[in-house]
Amino acid sequence: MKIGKLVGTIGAAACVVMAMPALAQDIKLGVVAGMSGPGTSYGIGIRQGAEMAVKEINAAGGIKGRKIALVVADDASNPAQSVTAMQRLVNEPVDLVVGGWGSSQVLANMDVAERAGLPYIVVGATNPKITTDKNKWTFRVIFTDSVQAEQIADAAVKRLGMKRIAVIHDANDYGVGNRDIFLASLKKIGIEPVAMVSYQSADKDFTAQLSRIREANPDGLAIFGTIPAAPAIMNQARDLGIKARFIGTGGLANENLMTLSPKASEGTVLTTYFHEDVDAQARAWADRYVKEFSGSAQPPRPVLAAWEYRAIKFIAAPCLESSGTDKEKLRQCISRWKGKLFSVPGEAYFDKTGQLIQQSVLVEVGNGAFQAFKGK
Amino acid sequence: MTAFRISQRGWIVVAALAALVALPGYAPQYLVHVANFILIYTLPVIGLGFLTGFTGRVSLAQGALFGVGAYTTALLTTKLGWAPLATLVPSVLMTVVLAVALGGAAVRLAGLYFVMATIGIQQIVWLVLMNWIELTNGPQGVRSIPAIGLGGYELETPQRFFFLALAAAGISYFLAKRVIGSRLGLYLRALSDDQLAASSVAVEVGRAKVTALALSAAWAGAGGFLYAHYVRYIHPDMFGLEASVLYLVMSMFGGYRSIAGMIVATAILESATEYLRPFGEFRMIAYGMILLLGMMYFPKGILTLVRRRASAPATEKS
Amino acid sequence: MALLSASGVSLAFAGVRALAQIDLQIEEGELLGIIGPNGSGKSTLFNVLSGIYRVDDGSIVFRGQRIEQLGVAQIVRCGIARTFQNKRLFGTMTVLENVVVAALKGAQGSALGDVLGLRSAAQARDKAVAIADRCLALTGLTQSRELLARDLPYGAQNRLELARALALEPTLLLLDEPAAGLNPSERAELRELIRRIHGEGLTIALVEHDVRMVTGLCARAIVLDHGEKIADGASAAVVRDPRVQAAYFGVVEGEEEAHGV
Amino acid sequence: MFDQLFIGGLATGCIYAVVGLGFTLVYRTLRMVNFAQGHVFMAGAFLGLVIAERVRLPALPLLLVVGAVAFALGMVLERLVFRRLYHNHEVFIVGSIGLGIVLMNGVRVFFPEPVPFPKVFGSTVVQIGTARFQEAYLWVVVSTLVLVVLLHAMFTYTRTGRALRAVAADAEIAGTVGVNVNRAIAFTFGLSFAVAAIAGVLIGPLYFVSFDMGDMVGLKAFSAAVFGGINSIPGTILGGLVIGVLENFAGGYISSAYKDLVAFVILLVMLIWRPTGLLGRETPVKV
Repeated sequence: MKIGKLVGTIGAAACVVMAMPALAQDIKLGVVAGMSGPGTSYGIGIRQGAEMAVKEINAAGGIKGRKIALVVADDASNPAQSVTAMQRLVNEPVDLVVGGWGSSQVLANMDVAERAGLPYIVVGATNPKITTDKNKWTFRVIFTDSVQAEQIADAAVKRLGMKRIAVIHDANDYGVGNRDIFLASLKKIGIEPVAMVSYQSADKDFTAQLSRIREANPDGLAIFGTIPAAPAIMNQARDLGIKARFIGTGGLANENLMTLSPKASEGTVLTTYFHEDVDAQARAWADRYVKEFSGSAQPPRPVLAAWEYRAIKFIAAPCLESSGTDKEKLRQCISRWKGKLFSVPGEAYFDKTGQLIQQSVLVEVGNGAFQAFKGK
Repeated sequence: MTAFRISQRGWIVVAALAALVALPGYAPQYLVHVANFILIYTLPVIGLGFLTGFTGRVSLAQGALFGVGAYTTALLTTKLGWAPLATLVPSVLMTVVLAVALGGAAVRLAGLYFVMATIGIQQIVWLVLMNWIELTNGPQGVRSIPAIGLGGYELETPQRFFFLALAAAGISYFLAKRVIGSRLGLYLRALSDDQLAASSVAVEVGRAKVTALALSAAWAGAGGFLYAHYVRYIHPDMFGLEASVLYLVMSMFGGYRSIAGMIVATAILESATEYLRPFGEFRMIAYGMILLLGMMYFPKGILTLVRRRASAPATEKS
Repeated sequence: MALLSASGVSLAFAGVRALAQIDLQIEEGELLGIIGPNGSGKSTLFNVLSGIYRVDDGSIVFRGQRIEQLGVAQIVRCGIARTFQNKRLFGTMTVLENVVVAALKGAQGSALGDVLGLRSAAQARDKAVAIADRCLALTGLTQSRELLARDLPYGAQNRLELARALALEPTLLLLDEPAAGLNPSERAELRELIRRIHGEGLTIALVEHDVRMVTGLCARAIVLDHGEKIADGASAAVVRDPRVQAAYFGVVEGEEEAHGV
Repeated sequence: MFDQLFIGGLATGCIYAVVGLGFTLVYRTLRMVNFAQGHVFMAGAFLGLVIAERVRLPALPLLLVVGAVAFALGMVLERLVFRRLYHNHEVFIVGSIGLGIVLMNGVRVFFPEPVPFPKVFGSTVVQIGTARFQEAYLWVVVSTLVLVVLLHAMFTYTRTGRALRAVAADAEIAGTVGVNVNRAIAFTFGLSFAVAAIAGVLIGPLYFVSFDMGDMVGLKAFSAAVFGGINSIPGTILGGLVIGVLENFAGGYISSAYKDLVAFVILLVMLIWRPTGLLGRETPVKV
């Protein structure tokens, strides 16, 4: 099996190089994400979502007969290299970019797109600073930490009845962004956190931080971090005898959470960007996606793949159809976009800062899988 | 015969320079972008050359010092509103002061202890950049650093910035040659050959080493200054141990004491990092192998192999 | 008053007595011989005089100044230069550069002055090159001026180290077994060179375990054995002192049998 | 909270100590520092994972098998790779950094994601005072003790041990009195690989194993070796334990942001104040 995996990866790497030979009149769609380095699983999920969407669009005749060609740039989940990766796409040139994972990387590469005047739809970074009134060409479909942190704070107090809430957060943008908004939301409802500690993304041992949290004996523990730190925190918290229920936001929305902490993650409530059971169309897409990509070296990552797919299929494609590849017209079309996306309750629309406003989805970890959260 | 040879070599150099200066004209923007990175990286690499090549001291803190230069100018411009060019001297000075404060005592120690100390310095600087949030915004990094303006002419695009980077690399090369040719250069080469013999011909070995450390920090700080105003967004992870390893490799690969060799090695290795990019992990494996096999078979640096000089290799005339 | 006087100089390495209560005077303009079997402390004495080792106790006064606590470079600037038993040259530098380093006498000057090419820096350099050329001429190395030190034949390397020490324009020169590894003709040549240098007024102390070399050159000699000074006087008399002969194990009467151990 | 931090710190300290031993063994014999040591620790963890998943070995045999395989790997790599790097510090350091990069990224191709390690050392939670921790912690501490005792016995009582000590004292002289220096050096590398790999297996169940777990542990173990005395085995053990415990206290009582800072500040201060470390002795420099 191992050799198969190796061949699979070489195959994947090789195809990145060939990247569907782009013919002259093809529409070039850029995808930038970390496909090596710490964010590998997120980046490959994004690439799979793009490949799936583009294959379906081209199969259905493409955009007014023009095929879409994917140009993929791996930024190795490193801010410095993400600048160079975006520069490469600008230089290609591509007509628009859909992708981007990791707030540090997107904060670094979005300036390149802004200066080059290139429409850039961000699918995998939640730091609020990405969409402000200053960015003109950068849009974001995944909702920010602020929306998720507010909703989980609200749910924790009102639906889960938590009184003594502790917070442990990664020191990176994602962790700090979520913490600040979560605390503000709690303050609005009149709740003060009983303990608050931070950690470095690469940390493996959390006894120091968790010992302080245990002192405060919380009934709820908010974890604003990503894989593999979050599941490690859950395991070690249970080892230390912390009984508090875990809550969190999008960083936990990754199947690896259950593989790395099978027992400890049970009962965790979190906001997520995508869940198969929200509506039938989401379930159908998820089945198609898993079937298509379960053979590859990476286990399928539906969460960010879903956003990349929806951003291309339901936002980028219609706009390319209506306003062609003129950058300014394309930008205006995206900014005025309004519509329905599977797994997103109600209607979504872009506000003036380029942020897609939408309802988030609450899920709960039950016997090793994400389930729609039904109350207590 | 030699007259002919020099003029022939001279011609090659002139032609190469002309092609380089005109690069932004004909080359695609992405190539100019990579060229800018190469030119910027020659500064920390040549700076490190004073330590590795000329003083026989290996340092793994050049990445952190490069970061100190970048952060000094980034914070001065974004938080205090200074004009970019006004922050060049403070960036260089801050890097030198920090390097000498943290490493001054260690540089006098035996070679191996100095390497160990530089690893400590690298990690400490990185951790402080990452955790002193009030000063450096920590993991949020510093955004929208202003571009350098020369007489109302903003160097925003890679093409425009290219000339500043080329000039900086040129000045750095010229100054480095002067330093190596100076008395200090002589003392450094002497103490790296035989420290005891050097002190027994009145060379103040300790002071010379600290001066070499200060020079390597100054070059790193200047490089950091340029980097910050080119990338215009900096993050602590850009200045981690991997960066120090990168500069060390480039400076050692260039050839034992040849500054031109270091520049060529920087060009080769930086473009290798870019063009091997689509290969993900395999790029890093290839990089590791280059490092390992290079040291196993060309300990004196690949380019000394290229040089076919008969007896005396090109030594810097005193 | 002696140019250099060491009194009660002692030094031990982890219990092993290297030097024990050595008293030594070197007169101005003298060519003093220092002999003794291997491991008798000759080189250790030089290392103490040149500041490489710190004495455990005792004092060293050079031209009225106490120097036993000073660093190597400071002692050199006071005017004491030395050569090494195993030749320590700057291998990757040219012959000229090896000697110019010494001729500069570690003058710091401002590195900045050098880099910006100020006139004062250029003058200091030219003066040093002049001194260097003179020393190279004295030691017959002028024609190999541009060669790398490591590419020189052994004999020439020997003379280069001497030239480098002379470039410091010292008032006292410590020669540590300069004749080691030389063939007879090179030995004779070296003897003449030392005689000529001494003739120009330079005070020299010569460590040598080849007794004939010492008796040929030095009026006075001292003998060291196991870190102690066992004899001090006219070199011809000292050589025949029974205790010295015992130290050399069976050095038989008469000139021709004397040989280095 | 104090005892939780102390025992946790003790366990991580043991890991730093054992990996630090790898640095000490190589340094004592060659005066060189192998910067790939942290990644050997990581490779040991994955080796243990692959074996444990395939062959369901219980704890002790797993440790012995991984140790033996790593030992052989160390001997082979010394002959093929390290032997060509002995020119000087710089060449050895950069060469070993290169080897570390190859090792790390080679493993990443097969294991791009962190992977849970089978609970080979049991998963029941033990309680001492108010401190609760997995059974595996006891295995870490006990194994470290056993390892140190075995090493000490090997060095003092066995013939190879004496040969290694002779080479460490002075390779030239050791050679002249009939010690096969090359074999002794290869043996030392084998030992340092085995020790690091065993530490990898020990820590596996406590946290996940991932291709980048070697970086920080390698640097911390390196600081422990310098702090305790890079040419002294008891010194390195002491250094590791102290750094492990101090780190946890800093993280617990001051702020977890600066947990990692402890090791590197100690490293820097020790180098300037006492480069030979707490228990290290001056390595004689021949003039």
